[in-house]
Amino acid sequence: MPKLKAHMATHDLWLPPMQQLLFRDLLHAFSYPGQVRTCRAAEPMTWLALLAALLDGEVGLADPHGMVPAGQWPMLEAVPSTPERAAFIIADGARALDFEPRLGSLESPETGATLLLRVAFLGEAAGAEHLSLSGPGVRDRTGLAVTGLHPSWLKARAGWVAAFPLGVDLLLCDDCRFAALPRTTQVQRRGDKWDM
Amino acid sequence: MNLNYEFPGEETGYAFGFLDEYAKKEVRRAILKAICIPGYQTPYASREMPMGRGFGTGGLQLTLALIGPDDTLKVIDQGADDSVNAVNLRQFILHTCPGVAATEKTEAATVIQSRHRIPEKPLTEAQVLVLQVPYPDPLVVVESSEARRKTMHAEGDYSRLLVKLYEDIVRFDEITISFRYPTRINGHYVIDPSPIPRWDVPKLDQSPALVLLGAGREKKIYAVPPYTPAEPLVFEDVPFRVEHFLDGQDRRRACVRCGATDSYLDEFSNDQDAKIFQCSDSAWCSERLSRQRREEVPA
Amino acid sequence: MTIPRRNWAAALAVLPAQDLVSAAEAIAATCLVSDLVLPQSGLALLTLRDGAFHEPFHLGEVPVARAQVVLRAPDGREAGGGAVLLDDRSNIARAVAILDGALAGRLPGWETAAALVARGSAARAQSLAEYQHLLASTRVDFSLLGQPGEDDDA
Amino acid sequence: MGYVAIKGGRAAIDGAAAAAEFLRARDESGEPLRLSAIEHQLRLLTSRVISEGGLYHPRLAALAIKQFQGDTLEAAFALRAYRSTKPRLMALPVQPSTSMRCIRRISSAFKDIPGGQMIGPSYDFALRLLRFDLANEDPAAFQAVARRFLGAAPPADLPDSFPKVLDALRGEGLLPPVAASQGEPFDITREPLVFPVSRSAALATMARAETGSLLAMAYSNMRGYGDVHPTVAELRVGYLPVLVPHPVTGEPMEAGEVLMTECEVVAMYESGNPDALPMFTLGYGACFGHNEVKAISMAILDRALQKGMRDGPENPSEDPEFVLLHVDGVDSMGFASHYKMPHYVTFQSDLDRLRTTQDKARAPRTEVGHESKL
Repeated sequence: MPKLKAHMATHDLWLPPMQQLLFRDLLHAFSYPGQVRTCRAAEPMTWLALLAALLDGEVGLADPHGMVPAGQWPMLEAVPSTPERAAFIIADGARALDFEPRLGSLESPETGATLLLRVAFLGEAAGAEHLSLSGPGVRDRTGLAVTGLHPSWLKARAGWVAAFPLGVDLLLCDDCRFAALPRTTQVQRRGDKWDM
Repeated sequence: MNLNYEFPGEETGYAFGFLDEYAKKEVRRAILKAICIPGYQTPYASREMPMGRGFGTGGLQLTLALIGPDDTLKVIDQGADDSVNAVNLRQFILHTCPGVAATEKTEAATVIQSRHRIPEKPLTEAQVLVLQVPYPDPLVVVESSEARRKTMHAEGDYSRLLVKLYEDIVRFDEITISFRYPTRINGHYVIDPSPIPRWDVPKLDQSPALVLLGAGREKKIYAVPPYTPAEPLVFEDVPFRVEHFLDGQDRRRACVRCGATDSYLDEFSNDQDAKIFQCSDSAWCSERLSRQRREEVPA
Repeated sequence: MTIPRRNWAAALAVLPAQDLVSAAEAIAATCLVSDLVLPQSGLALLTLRDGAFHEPFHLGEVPVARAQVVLRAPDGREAGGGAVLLDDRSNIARAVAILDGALAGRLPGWETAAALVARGSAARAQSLAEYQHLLASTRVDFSLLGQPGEDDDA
Repeated sequence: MGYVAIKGGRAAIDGAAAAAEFLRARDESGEPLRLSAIEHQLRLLTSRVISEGGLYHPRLAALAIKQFQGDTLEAAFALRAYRSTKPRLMALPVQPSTSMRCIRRISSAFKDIPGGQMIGPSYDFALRLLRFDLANEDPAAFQAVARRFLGAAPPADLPDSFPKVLDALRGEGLLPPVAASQGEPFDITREPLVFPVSRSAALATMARAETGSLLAMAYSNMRGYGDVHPTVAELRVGYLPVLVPHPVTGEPMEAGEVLMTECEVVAMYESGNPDALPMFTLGYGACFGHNEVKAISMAILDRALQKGMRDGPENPSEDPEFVLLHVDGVDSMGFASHYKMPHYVTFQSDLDRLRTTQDKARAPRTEVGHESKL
């Protein structure tokens, strides 16, 4: 077999070695909903590093809140799209929801969108909203504290994921960490009247 | 080609993980959707690998899409690390993924690729199990059209599969499905758990480790996420049974090598043409054996 | 130069790799060569329109190598050169791009490039003549066959 | 009956490769095959491999043929595996196949097609009598063949390309109009086939299908499991110049040329819509290299699948899923081969079920009592 090209060891989020590491963290995050992972790329826009690991010219990305710097679009290679049509959406979780992502179809539920939401902080903090999670990937029940997420998102999500297998898969990102809420995760907000 | 064509020199080399990065990204996106929709057969554009369709190309693409230089890899076929196909796949992965370490110890591996078995030793959250799948769709026995099967899965309509199981019971007083036992994931999709024996099916239920299944020829990826219910399809009055390995006197057979009576066994014939049995999971067997030898050494 | 630029790359591509690379190196010794895009090799889908309904479809993949350069002569003149080849050798694409640029801008060394294009063109013309020979020598003359009825193989 | 343990696999694999290599090198001539000899002297074999591999690289195909000792399925497979490692570099503009530089062009619909019929390199009318003079061919005579052919050829006053026979028929209003949808064609190298699929997906799948598989499916239709009854409007073989925008000028430039085969068939009109004028129906086949049986089979299947997609399949060859999922050589040969691999675990499980059901058959309706641990 021919010789291998030298394996590049680098922390550049646009190069394959870092994208492999980021993917493994994404894999873990989606496998264990609510577990907070630290982003290994030295990139304050955690969501950008995650998009870099996932996107190429084959998929559409919607950026309704104008978060992706113009110079990064060619690097992402993704096709600019609308939130109603895109496979991936990046949005500002501090703002109120103002679009309807695609939920997929019964025959092809994988076409339901992946929604990345930037939030202020993941983890215990004053004023944090405490979510109680259960479902696949969660042993019994787990908690997730999030700050800076407009209540409209979780309210809408409950509707999006109500008819499995349809749904939207969420990634919450702060400046250095992220956590996933796949469509199968049942989310209860502490303080709600139906809380346990 | 024109007369003066020569092959390029260094451009014929292969990159880390063999697949080009776009192929890996597509597999990675499909994996994440497969986890989000437990048991759903996510379509992907399976690439041709340098080994035959059916030799584990689906599992291989999963492994290559997720593995990195920090990983420790275990590859087994029929439970054994040194079976020809396992050796072949391991050599290929190690060759195309410099930095990856190989192990035979189940507990030392971060990524385990397997054909036909799930290791006997319970897996952990630090591990990913990749299973090679020849037929991803359990409905194929009752419906040959993929388009119609897709609709049946979408509607959760497994009635014809249940009828098939029922006919077995009427005819044989027993469900005759030996391996590839249809298993319902998280109460919705029914999967073909790959040709693992029934013995291994309970290991899927509430597994701490992520289980990824890849069908290269059929171009599907599906997943059993960690801590997710996985229930073999059964009727209330006919329980699901794993392989029993009982001899004529209803005694559980033991491995001739390590003496285990709690592992899946391979059947052999010895020189006298008598049946003997040995653990199918070679790492499990060897570990038991070396532990016994240590204990035998007088202190 | 009577050979149009659209045919230069195909003409050059049939020549021995060493001839192209040394000619390009000689040009790069006098002109400053900068790569506008990294010379690359990979694949491209070959898309045709089908003959029945003129619907586009992919026939398969072809190897492609491409390069694009800017040449700057010692006297300050600049010329752009580029090449896309059905080939998997990016170094050949780069050499052809350099020759293309030198010839288009009449930069130092362009005479070598012109001679190579002429040589390659002659080889190409030979191939095209062979295709025509294959046709001309097997042309069916129906005025000689002259069967009235339509035969049927059923 | 005994079961063999699978130990020491590594040594066996290395030994197997060396054993196959030994048989390849046992050739008494002592001369390794040269790739250019395979590419030219076995040009139709090379053609099969480039089209079934889906990658136009005759030299790599020749290498694969040499390495896999003439197995077309394995050689095509090696090309596919090679392409998995290569990035998609660019998109090429849609090429008009009318610009093909033909080396062969025939029609069974009309004698007098515009531009004329040229049989080109063909065995169609050759007697299948073995030529024993090739057995010990004299190199000097071999080298003289090309000189003699080119020297004896009549003056060539032919155009570079030829009009399509179908376009003439269409001008007369005998054919359905060209497709209204000109959307992005389906990319089978990037997207899995999820049915129903578009016609462009079907064409791309068949263009890299295994020749024998396509032929078998098409033959079933010709014989009676179908109703295509085609007439070959045109069959052509030739070199298609591939034009791309010049990176500097943006004007079209020739990047190279690709040998391909193309076939259009006309079939009898269908009743269909009573309000519409009856028209002939059409089928199209094309592939890399020189492979006429493949192009004709594909054209017949294209026509059969159009009917199946529109009215529902009445025969296997009209069923898109049946045809398109079973004609890929890499998929089908891989799966057939995989049955050679160890299936010890599953066979053990089979034994367990058989013995259990046998026990039950011997002692009907009594509880055997092998409860699972669950």
